Amino acid sequence: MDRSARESLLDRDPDDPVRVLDDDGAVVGTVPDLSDSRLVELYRDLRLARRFDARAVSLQRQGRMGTYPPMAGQEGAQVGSAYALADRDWVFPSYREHAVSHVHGVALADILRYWMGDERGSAHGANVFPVAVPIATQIPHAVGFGWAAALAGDDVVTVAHFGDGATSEGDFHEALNFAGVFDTPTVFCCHNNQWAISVPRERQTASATLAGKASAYGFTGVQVDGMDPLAVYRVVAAAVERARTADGAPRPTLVESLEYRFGAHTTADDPTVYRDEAEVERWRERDPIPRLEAFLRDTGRLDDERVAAVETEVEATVADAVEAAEETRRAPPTAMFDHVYAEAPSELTAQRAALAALYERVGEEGFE
Amino acid sequence: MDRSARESLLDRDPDDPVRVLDDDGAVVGTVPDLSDSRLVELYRDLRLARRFDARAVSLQRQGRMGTYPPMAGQEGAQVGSAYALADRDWVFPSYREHAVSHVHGVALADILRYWMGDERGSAHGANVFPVAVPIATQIPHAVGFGWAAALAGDDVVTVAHFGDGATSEGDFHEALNFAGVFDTPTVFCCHNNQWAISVPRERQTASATLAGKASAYGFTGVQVDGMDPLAVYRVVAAAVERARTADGAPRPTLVESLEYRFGAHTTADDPTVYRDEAEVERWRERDPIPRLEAFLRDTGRLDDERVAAVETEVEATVADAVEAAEETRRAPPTAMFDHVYAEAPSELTAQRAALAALYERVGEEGFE
Amino acid sequence: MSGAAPATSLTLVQAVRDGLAGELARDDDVVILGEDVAANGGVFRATDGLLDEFGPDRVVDTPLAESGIVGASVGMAAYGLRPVPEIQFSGFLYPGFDQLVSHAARLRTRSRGAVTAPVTLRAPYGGGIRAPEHHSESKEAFYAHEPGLTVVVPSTPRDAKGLLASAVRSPDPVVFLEPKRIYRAFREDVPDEAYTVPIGEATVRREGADVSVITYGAMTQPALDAAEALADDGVDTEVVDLRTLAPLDRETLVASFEKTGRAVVVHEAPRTAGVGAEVVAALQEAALLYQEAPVERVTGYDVPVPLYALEQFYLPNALRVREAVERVVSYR
Amino acid sequence: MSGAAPATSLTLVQAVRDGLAGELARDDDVVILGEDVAANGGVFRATDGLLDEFGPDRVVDTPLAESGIVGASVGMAAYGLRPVPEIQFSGFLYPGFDQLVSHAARLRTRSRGAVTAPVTLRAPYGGGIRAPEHHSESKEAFYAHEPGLTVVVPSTPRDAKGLLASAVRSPDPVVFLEPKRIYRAFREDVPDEAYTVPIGEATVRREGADVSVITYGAMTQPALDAAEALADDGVDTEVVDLRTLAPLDRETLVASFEKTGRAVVVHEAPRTAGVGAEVVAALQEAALLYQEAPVERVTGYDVPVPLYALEQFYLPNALRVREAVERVVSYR
Ligand SMILES: Cc1ncc(C[n+]2csc(CCOP(=O)(O)OP(=O)(O)O)c2C)c(N)n1
Ligand SMILES: Cc1ncc(C[n+]2csc(CCOP(=O)(O)OP(=O)(O)O)c2C)c(N)n1
Ligand SMILES: [Mg+2]
Ligand SMILES: [Mg+2]
Repeated sequence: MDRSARESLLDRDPDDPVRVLDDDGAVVGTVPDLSDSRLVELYRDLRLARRFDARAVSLQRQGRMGTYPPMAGQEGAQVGSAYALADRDWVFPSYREHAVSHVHGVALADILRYWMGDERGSAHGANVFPVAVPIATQIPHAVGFGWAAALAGDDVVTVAHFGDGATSEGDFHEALNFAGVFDTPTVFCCHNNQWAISVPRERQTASATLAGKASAYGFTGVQVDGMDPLAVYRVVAAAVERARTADGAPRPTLVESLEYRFGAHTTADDPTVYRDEAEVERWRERDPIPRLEAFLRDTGRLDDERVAAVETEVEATVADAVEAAEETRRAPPTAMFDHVYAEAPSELTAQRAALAALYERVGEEGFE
Repeated sequence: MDRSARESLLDRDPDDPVRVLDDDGAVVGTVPDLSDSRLVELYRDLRLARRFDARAVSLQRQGRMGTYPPMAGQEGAQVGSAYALADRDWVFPSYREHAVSHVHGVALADILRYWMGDERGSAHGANVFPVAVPIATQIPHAVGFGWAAALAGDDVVTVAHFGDGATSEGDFHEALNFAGVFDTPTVFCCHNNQWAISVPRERQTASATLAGKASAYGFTGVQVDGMDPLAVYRVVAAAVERARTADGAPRPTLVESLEYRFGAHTTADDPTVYRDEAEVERWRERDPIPRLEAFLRDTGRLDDERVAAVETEVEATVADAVEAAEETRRAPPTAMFDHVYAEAPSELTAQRAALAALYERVGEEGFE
Repeated sequence: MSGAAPATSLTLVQAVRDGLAGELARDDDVVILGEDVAANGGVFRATDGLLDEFGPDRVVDTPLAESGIVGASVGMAAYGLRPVPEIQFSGFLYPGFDQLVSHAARLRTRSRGAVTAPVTLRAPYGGGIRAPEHHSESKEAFYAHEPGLTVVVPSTPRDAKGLLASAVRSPDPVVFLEPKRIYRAFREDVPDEAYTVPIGEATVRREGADVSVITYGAMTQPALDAAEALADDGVDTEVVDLRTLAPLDRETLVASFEKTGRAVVVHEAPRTAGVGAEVVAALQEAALLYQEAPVERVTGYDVPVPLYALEQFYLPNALRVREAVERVVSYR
Repeated sequence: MSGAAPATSLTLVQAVRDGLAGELARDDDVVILGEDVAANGGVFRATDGLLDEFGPDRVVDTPLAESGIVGASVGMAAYGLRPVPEIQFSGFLYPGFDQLVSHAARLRTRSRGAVTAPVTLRAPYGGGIRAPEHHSESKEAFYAHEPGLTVVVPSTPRDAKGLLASAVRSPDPVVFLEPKRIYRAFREDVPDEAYTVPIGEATVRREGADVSVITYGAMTQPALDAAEALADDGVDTEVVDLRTLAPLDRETLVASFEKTGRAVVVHEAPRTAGVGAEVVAALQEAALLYQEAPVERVTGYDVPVPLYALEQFYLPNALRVREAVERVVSYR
């Protein structure tokens, strides 16, 4: 994208969201320059994310997995933003960005392992930081990591993902301020899904928009229709480009992606307590999947046959991931002593030995 | 002030500072509606603050007081803002707002006591919160306190004072965000004295102004010439009025007061290491005291005789305060056990008794 | 609390809710604030229905900002309210740690009593519910080490309600840690009317002559289970529930130790520099002459609480308590 | 460190500066960041001249935001740098506490070693310089209680430089607390070239047969002074300087206690749940059979450090150590 196109895309009023498709999938903006096959892959990844999510919720319901935060409704923003990255870029997710992580290289089985209570799910080797559960705390990591890359002269952009609620935390503020002062190559991707558990966006902050908060840090904030994967792709791609040192004057960008979570905050949450079914229905009409599907069908990139093939592929991929995750042998109890320090101090070695001996002696039953 | 006057004063571009006097004391804005005697008192308080400050620095140099943070250069903003308050309002100072505190009711001797290492200096009984040393931490207190007053239906405005550096802290962000969401009756008075110890304003944040940060919280931010006590008075008075519940729709305001500290950050600091003498000289030309004095003389409110009387009065007031502070008998060592809890737990009583017995036995010398 | 007083069988979290409702009704100055406490009634339902009952000025959903919550609470308390902020999980208290230790804990001493911060900071804490990372911490030692703070951990529904009432009425800031593992583990008859259980007093949950098990919170039940099992083997175990960690009721635990001469301290927090270390130090300071065996500590290990697949191996259980007691009583 | 190696007589803070310069020169990945560390050279001059020597990419003034400093350092370290953030005073670390305990301490375990945070967090700490409120805290127990953190407190210039080098090179996050009271209290010959003093090893500063005084940091000197005075009275005092608080060198302190059977632990932090409690617990766990008297703790009181007019009465001194030792050695 040339400089002026990027500027017109990013440097607009913070309350003028970028769109490419309307709610029915008709083109209302510039379609990004992605090949046909890439566009169909994007569609496939949306379907994969949706299927994965449903399966994860059902695993939790069946007691085969712990608490899980679903992403249904938000796949468009997740997949669209991930498509905008180079492999060498790094993603700093919250707990909900399963699809971002997967597209950026984390195996679905590893994502499941993590939510099955196994730290090894975070040893995935992809350029994705381990999930941060404490809200907003990953944002300074993204800034520091990108800053370090820039100091080293490496061409690495970092993308921090977080929610609307996260903008209220001090860490959001401190991190964006650092990014502005040090011009770190960072994109701040705020998934404004309208709710922070039960607190609606309007009660989270009196700011007119979240995008507008960027001006407090001296850089650009832009809104995008987060239910429109092509729009998110375009905006994040432009922001990534602006963050790249290659461009001469790297600058961070805050992207406010307007989204909605269709489901519960987590499997432990009951959203009917605090929000209206009618609101959910309104947002469901903007579901990114049928929208992109309509566009792809209308433009001849997708037909019933390909959709069916995608469905089959997605089903198999998810089934394989669940199987792989469930086949993983539980780590031995003493694994909790690994990796606390690079080398275990003697006290820890002694504690480990005590647990090992006890487990040896009493087995699983001793710990029920 | 009527609503529209207040709006024109507060709701302007955040980089268009309000001024009343120019650098030479000539009127360039609306002179606030203060009686002649009140204006002269204001002048007196500026002089008092300046004198107090010099004396405090010299006490520190002589080893009669600990580390002290001087305010020279910033008296205009301090005294001007304090004049805008009703007695029932509450001030939440940082460590530098000696003049705000004094004008709002804290005896100078108590201020000295505090900096002489005696907690009793903070038991002053005025509507001034005890000094907060950790940066920005007093801002949420001001918000919570004002919020509580509003919940109780009491007409109390809270004013938080802090520096330019403080705007980088998470507490600044969280507090202003709360104020915006809950419409607390709070005025945020940011003393942008251009430096946070050795870090200049431009390296503190890439934000164009500090005032502009208010938009991230959904309320107004305004710049004022902080070396112009009349301008600060006007702006803070307008902000206080807007914060008063009496007005129907109370709203917080962020005031960025453009100032300069003439001296060191504290008596432990050497500013020549990090800043130019030329810069100091430029700002000295905007010294609030000669500026206000010129205005008062030009408008016939002040003459040599009154100035001399003010000098004498100020000298005596400061001397009395120093004497009173130095005459204070040191608290007994066991005073450290008072007020940790409302009622001392038995362990603390035992520790207290041990110290008392030791002190009784070995006296001061035992503790050298 | 006479036997005839009307009572309802409640879980611990219901007792907390009941206690909060009682304090809100008793004193108009009591205000609840936090993330998801109002419309949602709290993620554990500890504030369920309170918004409807007391309105949006008394039960307030805040933005997602712990330092803001604690800091605003300090300001509210200084004005004269009795704020009862909830931190959703104790593992998320740290962004508000500065406001807690630098201000809530210090305002009284800083101002020589002129300005105070009677805040009751509630947080579910501890492990055992198969929750995600940062949802299972036990860092009560941080708070117990900070002068000016009171730290309370209830272990039964009845205590939860009564201790919470004491906390809300306390002139000092209280960190009130609720062991979420036993939020719904069992029920107890809890008096309907308001009552207080005094802060600063440990209680003997089970009397015994041979050995003292000193514990609190969710570990009380495994300690009692171990004591039952030990009784079958002829070991008569006393179980002391601290209830308040700061100020610590040294008298009660020393008295128990003077009787038994042997002790095991149990907590799920990491061992090193935990509250158990203080208990051991207190016992040997006051009662070395009674001591017949090293005091053992049965605790969480010095590792971050593992994700839930291994959590059961991290948490102390009745078996570990029992084996420690056996070692301690057989020590010669 | 042969006797012939060139050395310079330095204060502790100069040794810190020297150590930082050495590490910056040795490894391009070392980066210093913090408030006033660059242009100003640090409020205690611990980074004096480093900006000029190593440039603005290696020595960085940050905005005034501790969570930002610690959090960005975690990110930098994960990328592969060796950040050495300075927190201006340890009492201002708390806004960054969450990033320290929830991330720096946990990243390794969370990712099974895939992503780590070798951050060396330096902070001047402790009292004794007549500073304002919040400038005199000793809360090392907070950090010692957090699994994954290493906590170091030097007590001499030579150790300061060598321990700092070890910290910077450590693959784990280190909280490096510098006792500011002795920043300039005395000088010592410090080797000019780089060297390391191992983390995790206590040292015996003075050998003695009758009683062990176990301490660290600024309290080492009063402990040694007390030992000298006690020697005149025929009490032969051993002084153990822990140097590293986590992981604790239990072996060395237990060995000393097994020799003497009597001990006094000294620190200026508040007593309750301080590091001293852990030391007492460790001693009686490992060596109860050697114990001839209760271990005494000479510590700061359980109160916030008073403003400086009373600070001298708060801080342990040689007299208090000496009297405690006398009680302990005369205990029968
Ligand atoms: C520091 C911290 N405080 C509280 C929580 C509990 N919590 C988990 S998710 C959540 C809401 C987050 O809302 P938002 O940032 O909008 O993200 P979303 O869940 O909507 O994706 C809260 C309060 C937490 N994880 N971390
Ligand atoms: C949380 C915290 N971090 C660091 C410090 C040390 N410190 C004291 S004053 C200061 C600079 C403050 O600058 P600013 O906010 O501009 O106020 P000013 O001193 O200029 O009035 C710093 C870093 C502190 N007091 N509190
Ligand atoms: Mg959200
Ligand atoms: Mg400043």
